[in-house]
Amino acid sequence: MGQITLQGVAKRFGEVEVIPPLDLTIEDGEFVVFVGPSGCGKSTLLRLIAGLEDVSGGRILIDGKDATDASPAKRGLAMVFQSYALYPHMSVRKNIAFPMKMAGMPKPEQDRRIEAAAKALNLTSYLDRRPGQLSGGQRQRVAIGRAIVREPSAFLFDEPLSNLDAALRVGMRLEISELHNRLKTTMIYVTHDQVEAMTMADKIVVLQAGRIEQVGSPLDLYHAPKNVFVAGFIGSPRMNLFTGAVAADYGAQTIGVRPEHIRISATTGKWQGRVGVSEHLGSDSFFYVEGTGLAETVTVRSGGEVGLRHGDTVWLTPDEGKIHKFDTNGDRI
Amino acid sequence: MGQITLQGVAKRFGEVEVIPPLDLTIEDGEFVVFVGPSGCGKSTLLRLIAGLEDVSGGRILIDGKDATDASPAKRGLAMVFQSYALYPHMSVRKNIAFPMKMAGMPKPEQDRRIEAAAKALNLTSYLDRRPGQLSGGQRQRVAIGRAIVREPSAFLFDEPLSNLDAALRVGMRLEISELHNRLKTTMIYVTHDQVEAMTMADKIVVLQAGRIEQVGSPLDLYHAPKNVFVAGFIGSPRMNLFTGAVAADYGAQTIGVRPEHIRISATTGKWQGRVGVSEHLGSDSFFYVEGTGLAETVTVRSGGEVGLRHGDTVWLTPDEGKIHKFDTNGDRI
Amino acid sequence: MATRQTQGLARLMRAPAIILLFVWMIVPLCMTLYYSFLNYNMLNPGMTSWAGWFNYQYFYTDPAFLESIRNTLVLVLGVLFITVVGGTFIAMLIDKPIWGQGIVRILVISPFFVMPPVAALIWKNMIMHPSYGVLADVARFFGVQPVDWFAQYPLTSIILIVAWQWLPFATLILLTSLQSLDTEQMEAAEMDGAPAYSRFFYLVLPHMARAITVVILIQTIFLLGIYAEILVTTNGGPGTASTNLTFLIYRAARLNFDIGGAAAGGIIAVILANLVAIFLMRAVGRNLD
Amino acid sequence: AQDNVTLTIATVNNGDMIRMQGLTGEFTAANPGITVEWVTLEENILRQNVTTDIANQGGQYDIMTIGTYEVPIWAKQNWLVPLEFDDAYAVDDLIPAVRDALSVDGKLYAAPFYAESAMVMYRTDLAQAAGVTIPESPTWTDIMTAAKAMTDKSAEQYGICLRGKPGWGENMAFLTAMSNSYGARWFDADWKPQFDSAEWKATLTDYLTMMNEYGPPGASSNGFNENLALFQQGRCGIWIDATVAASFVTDPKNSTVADKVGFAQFPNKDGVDNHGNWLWAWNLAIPTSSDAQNAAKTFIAWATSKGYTELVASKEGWRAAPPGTRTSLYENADYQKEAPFAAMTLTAINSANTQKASVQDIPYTGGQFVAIPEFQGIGTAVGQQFSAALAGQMSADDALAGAQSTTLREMTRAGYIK
Amino acid sequence: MARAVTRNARIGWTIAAWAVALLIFFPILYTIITSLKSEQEAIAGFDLIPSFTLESYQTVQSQNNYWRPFMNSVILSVGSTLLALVVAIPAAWAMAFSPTKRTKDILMWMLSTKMMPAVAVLVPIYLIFLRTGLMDTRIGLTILLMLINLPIVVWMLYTYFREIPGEILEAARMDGASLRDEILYVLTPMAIPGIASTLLLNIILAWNEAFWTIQLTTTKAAPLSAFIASFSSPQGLFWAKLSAASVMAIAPILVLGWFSQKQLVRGLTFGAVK
Ligand SMILES: Nc1ncnc2c1ncn2[C@@H]1O[C@H](COP(=O)(O)OP(=O)(O)OP(=O)(O)O)[C@@H](O)[C@H]1O
Ligand SMILES: Nc1ncnc2c1ncn2[C@@H]1O[C@H](COP(=O)(O)OP(=O)(O)OP(=O)(O)O)[C@@H](O)[C@H]1O
Ligand SMILES: [Mg+2]
Ligand SMILES: [Mg+2]
Repeated sequence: MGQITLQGVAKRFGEVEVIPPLDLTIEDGEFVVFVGPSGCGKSTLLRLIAGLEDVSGGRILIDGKDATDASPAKRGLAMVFQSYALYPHMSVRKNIAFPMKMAGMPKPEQDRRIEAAAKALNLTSYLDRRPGQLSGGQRQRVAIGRAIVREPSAFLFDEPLSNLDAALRVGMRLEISELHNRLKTTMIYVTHDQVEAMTMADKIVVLQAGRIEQVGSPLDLYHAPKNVFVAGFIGSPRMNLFTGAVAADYGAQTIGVRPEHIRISATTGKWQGRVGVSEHLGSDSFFYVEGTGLAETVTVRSGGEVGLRHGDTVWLTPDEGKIHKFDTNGDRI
Repeated sequence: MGQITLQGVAKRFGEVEVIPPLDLTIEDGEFVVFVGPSGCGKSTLLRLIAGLEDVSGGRILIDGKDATDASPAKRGLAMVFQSYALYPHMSVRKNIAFPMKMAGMPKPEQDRRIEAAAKALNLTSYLDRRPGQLSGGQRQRVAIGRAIVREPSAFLFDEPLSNLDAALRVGMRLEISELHNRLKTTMIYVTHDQVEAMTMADKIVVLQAGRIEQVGSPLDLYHAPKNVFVAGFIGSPRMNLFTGAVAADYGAQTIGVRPEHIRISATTGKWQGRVGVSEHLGSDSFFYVEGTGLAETVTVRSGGEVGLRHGDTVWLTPDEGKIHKFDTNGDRI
Repeated sequence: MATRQTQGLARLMRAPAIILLFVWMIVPLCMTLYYSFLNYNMLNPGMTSWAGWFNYQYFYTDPAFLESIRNTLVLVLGVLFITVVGGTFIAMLIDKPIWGQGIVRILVISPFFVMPPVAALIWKNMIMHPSYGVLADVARFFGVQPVDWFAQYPLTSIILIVAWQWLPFATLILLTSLQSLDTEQMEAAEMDGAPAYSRFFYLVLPHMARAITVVILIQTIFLLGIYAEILVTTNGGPGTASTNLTFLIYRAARLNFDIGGAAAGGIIAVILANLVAIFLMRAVGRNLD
Repeated sequence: AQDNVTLTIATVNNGDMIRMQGLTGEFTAANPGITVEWVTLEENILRQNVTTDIANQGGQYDIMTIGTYEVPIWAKQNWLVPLEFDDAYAVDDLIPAVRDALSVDGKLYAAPFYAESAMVMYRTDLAQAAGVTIPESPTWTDIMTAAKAMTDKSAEQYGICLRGKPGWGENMAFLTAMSNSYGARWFDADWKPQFDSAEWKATLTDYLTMMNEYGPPGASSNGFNENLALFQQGRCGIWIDATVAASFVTDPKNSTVADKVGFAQFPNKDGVDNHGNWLWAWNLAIPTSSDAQNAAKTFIAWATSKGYTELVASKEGWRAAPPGTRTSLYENADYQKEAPFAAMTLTAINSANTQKASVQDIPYTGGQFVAIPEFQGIGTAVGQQFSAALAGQMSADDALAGAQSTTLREMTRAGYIK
Repeated sequence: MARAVTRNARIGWTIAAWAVALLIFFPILYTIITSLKSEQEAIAGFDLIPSFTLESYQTVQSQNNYWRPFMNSVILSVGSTLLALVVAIPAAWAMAFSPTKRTKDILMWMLSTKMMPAVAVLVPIYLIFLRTGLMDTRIGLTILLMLINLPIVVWMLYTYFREIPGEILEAARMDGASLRDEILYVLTPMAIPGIASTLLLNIILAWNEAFWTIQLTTTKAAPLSAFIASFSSPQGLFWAKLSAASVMAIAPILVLGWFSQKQLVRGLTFGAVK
């Protein structure tokens, strides 16, 4: 079980209100991702749930029981830190055993669980190494192992992949997703990487300055961002936003078109521009077009290869059905 | 000018031969990227060129002149380090001026070049800050600025973007490409990120254990990898490789198909499998299919959205024209 | 870094320090070695003669010799124990969110700046004196017979004084180490249900192991050579209760003016110190990488 | 013909020497070519430094302040320049006992700056209150009786204060003098140590009895200074120590008991005609390694002259005059009037016989010390033993046995005992 | 633990910390207080309120001029430390950036030279000083103190230098800097905090050195350790004077230490903390 409810939870550091009162319910078994720009309060929110910070107001319910004043250890949650926070002087085995040892679990049971976790996480042959002798991905797994053995009602992850290099990140992302599929335990996952958010989440919570901008499934957010902020934040490469005359054409203050919803052509189209840098990945090509009539560089994605070069004049055509319109408040029309 | 020729260059650290004798020519004005897995000798090769390590054998020619025994400063090359290696106690201005000061360049000339570089790199308003007060991307630019002012015959970059976060990385990647377009100076760029390699390079040098596996343009490598190693290394997500019966079908030891060249269908196809994790980015979807007849998980990329879920049975069909075949030595057939 | 040129330069750069120290070590050492085989009393310079091993024999058959080694060890270990335990405790206290942290730190650090003879004089006359010392006043206030520290607990008193001088050093290093402890690690342990004392023993102490090693290494080097505090306070007594090896040599050299004997003692001390050094190197080398 | 000489003078940090430092201006005014540099050090450090210097012919000092212990030893090594003064200096005015102690083979090797013996100082008021009297020439029995009567530990009133701090010039100075008065000796004619004798046992036993029962707490670390302070504070009934102390305890500026002090001769044991033979002087001497010997002699002649005494008297009164060196001072009526202890001091000094300190046969000279180079080390080691006994860390017998074996060992090593 | 500390806990910790700090500082405090008393008061029993007389300071100053030993202390401690830095910086550079298999051993050997008891080599050193005319000269003692502290200086610098990324020095080399430029313009400025604390620690150690400075000086080069030796136990009452002299001897370095506390603390890690 792992239903977590925040009721009017707020947090102030001294005078600064980092998180204004906020309500949120996380259902049992859900994979929830908190995203938002740096400093928006993601970590703080997670730490409030974990009990590592005291709330300044509001209540936190875990499985319906008030846990607002419970100590971190009592909440039955497990956390995986950004730095992994492994105990550097203990072997992997001891690291994983630590929470069980603290709980006074009998030794045979500890060993059983360690074996199980190590097997699940492919760590069996590293059990006697120190964290310092492991690679980033392996450390990550140890941290997860340490969390799993406690059989928590929910896992909390604070940017667990941000220290890994790109290739490993993809691998670990899949591992965590698989883990969730297998365990079906509630997971709350903080990141500021939208790819992670999009690929892992059942539900994404977009935060800005401590406020919740939108809550929804990844595709909801992709297809129907509630406002300009979410539109710009979700999707990679980010959505092209147009204001001024171009937007006025569509009766909006701002319009947005994702790079994958713009066709590029050397001969005809709606907006004219000139190719700046272009990137050819084989599978896709990205063109950064400086539009003569447009304020900023427009990013265009095109499948396969297109024979356009730096400096070529091109025409862009948006996919009319996929244009997002926003009003003066930035809200979706 | 900046033509660099390596003739039988080798490097041993004590007993270990890190780089077996190797020949390579980098033409003036080229943007060459060294890629390869960690520890394959990319940095070592770069440092040999820079003169920061002695060669154990062979000759290094710069613009036709033997520079094997020249000191780093004499080779006329500039290097941008992974950590940027800015002088933390000097202002940005002083950092950029340092190589000119060392060369005894007159002050007015120094100032002129600093202004020019700062303008080109958008650093004018930061000239009096210390590196510690700059963001990652700005530091990166200072490091480039310091390299530019020397008007070197070639730039050497050692994973200059690996310390930046994903978003910044894209931006800086573009800036460096633009810089190359503008200066047309030879650039040698080390990375282990294939996206960087693919998008930036005129010519990619794929290294493995100090040996050159293939040299060619990004699209050459994408379309016609010389061997299994290159095939697996270039392209993201990586190419699916099949051995056994599946490969034998095509008269090869190993066949490879890129994720974007496999069609997925809920009803019919060539190979049957079950959907494991699936990732929906909005623009694309990735499916990790555990094929019943296949050894490993097959990655499939599919444009837009496809209504498939975890556990669904699916059929995969490779694009016959885009199948790569390799013999027992792993070489392309 | 690794070009032949830089390696050559490195050798050149290292040379002055190494040569200077080598000369500084070897010249006096050889002279001392030479003297240690002479019957050489400074007050009888005309009567110098070859002594063979006599000085060594004489030194280690000195009834005070074994006790001085014991005292040396007790002194070093005692001070190390107090400074490490006390330093850990004080470091943790200063690390807490307290008011006036800066001033507290200044106060705690101060003994480190006091010259050893001055420290000894202060403690001897102002603090531990059985009639005028503050401790005596305190004892009298409670109606207890004042303790005659230097007569009753000579070695303990010296350990206290020396520990007082070195406590700031240990505190500072341990404090820096403590502050470098990753807070996420502590939080992780908290999430794992570890109570405060478990966190201390399982995380804080192991984290500080390296710093503690350094404290032990540096202090041992200095503590082996302690003599000023003894000279000022107990003069090695009563009896030989507070005579350590250095002081024993001091006695031979500066009271008896027995250069040969002091040299032999010096050589013995060097050998013992190097045994300690090798032992420390083993321990520290492991911990310092 | 003394153009621009700099004299480096090593001296001890006691009051008289510091006063001399203060008066240097008078000397340099009279001798314009001479500049004086002072090195003032605590006694033990001074001794170590000047010994090292003179033994290695370092030549850093032109004048050294040394004790009666060093003079004969160093003179025999030819390290000191023999002193010959003109008539104006009045060598014959020097007190004979002091002059003897500083002469080797009839030649004077150092000029006394001040000299002292030891005597009994006691509180007349306490003695009266306790109903005891201390005769002019007391015996140890008298002293012990009086000490017992004057002790009131509850009022922090201690019958007797004696040196207990280890050191050849600290507790051993006192104990050697006391042992002399008990008829004991350090060595027999063959240089065999005598701590196994009955006389030494009696000496130490009585010393420990007095100190443990009538003495102040912490006595094993008390030296001259500590006892002086105790006495000045009114905590001691009797104090037996150097005669110079008399001027401090009777100085109303620093002493709370200035007008209640009586004096008596150093005690003797019933039937032993020996008052301890304590004689100490701080002297100025010129090392042969000095390169300014003439100027140095000029300075010494000035500093130890009658004129200097008068100079001090004229500036700070007669009490401040350096005592114990010249007969003329004790004949001076002004001095006698201002210094009530003058007569007793002179008696004490005159009765000291440093040539034969014990009533038994001895191969050495020296009063409260043995004038051999090894004595510093041996005396200190023995002093440690006795101090440990005083601190209660070993018995008197063990201390004596330890002293005996240590001394035997050292004397054997030094080649006295074949 | 970023959770708010309750006010009560904070008060508790504050009281405890202050109590411990005052206890540790007490001997120094009491010495300062005693130095402001008259001799009579000084031994009259425990009293924290002195009569604030400067008499003892006057006596001390009139007995023994303070300024010459003070200047000598300053010159010797600063001079020896600077000299040590000049020798140690290149050595530490070499050890940190071009290490060999024996670098660790060399460092340990350097430290072990400090384990030789000074008294045992007094006579050799004394004779060397005598023969070379270095006796009682500032230059002689400066060199001696430099040698005594050199191992510590090298070690401290080595640990600081090792934390400086080698890439920066390589960058300088690429930029055309000679070795001299590299050390002068890049390494040294970057290591300033470390060098500062090395400097401080060694000034303190040199200032407090009291064996050689007393044995090898008479007047011209004698520092404050010798000054104190002339007050350690004179005749008569001397608690207040001793306190005054002690305060005069330790005050400069104490004040220096207080003001530079931050650097000292930051630097005093001997590579103990990563
Ligand atoms: N202990 C604290 N005291 C004061 N302010 C704090 C504290 N911790 C965090 N803050 C502030 O609260 C805000 C939110 O911080 P938080 O760490 O939750 O951001 P975040 O979303 O996790 O950012 P990032 O993506 O950079 O990790 C920031 O403005 C930060 O400066
Ligand atoms: N100074 C050295 N001494 C010994 N071996 C070295 C040294 N420098 C590098 N090596 C070894 O040489 C090999 C190549 O190292 P190099 O740093 O060139 O790899 P790389 O391709 O840059 O790897 P990465 O992508 O991780 O930076 C590695 O196996 C490394 O361990
Ligand atoms: Mg965060
Ligand atoms: Mg590399």
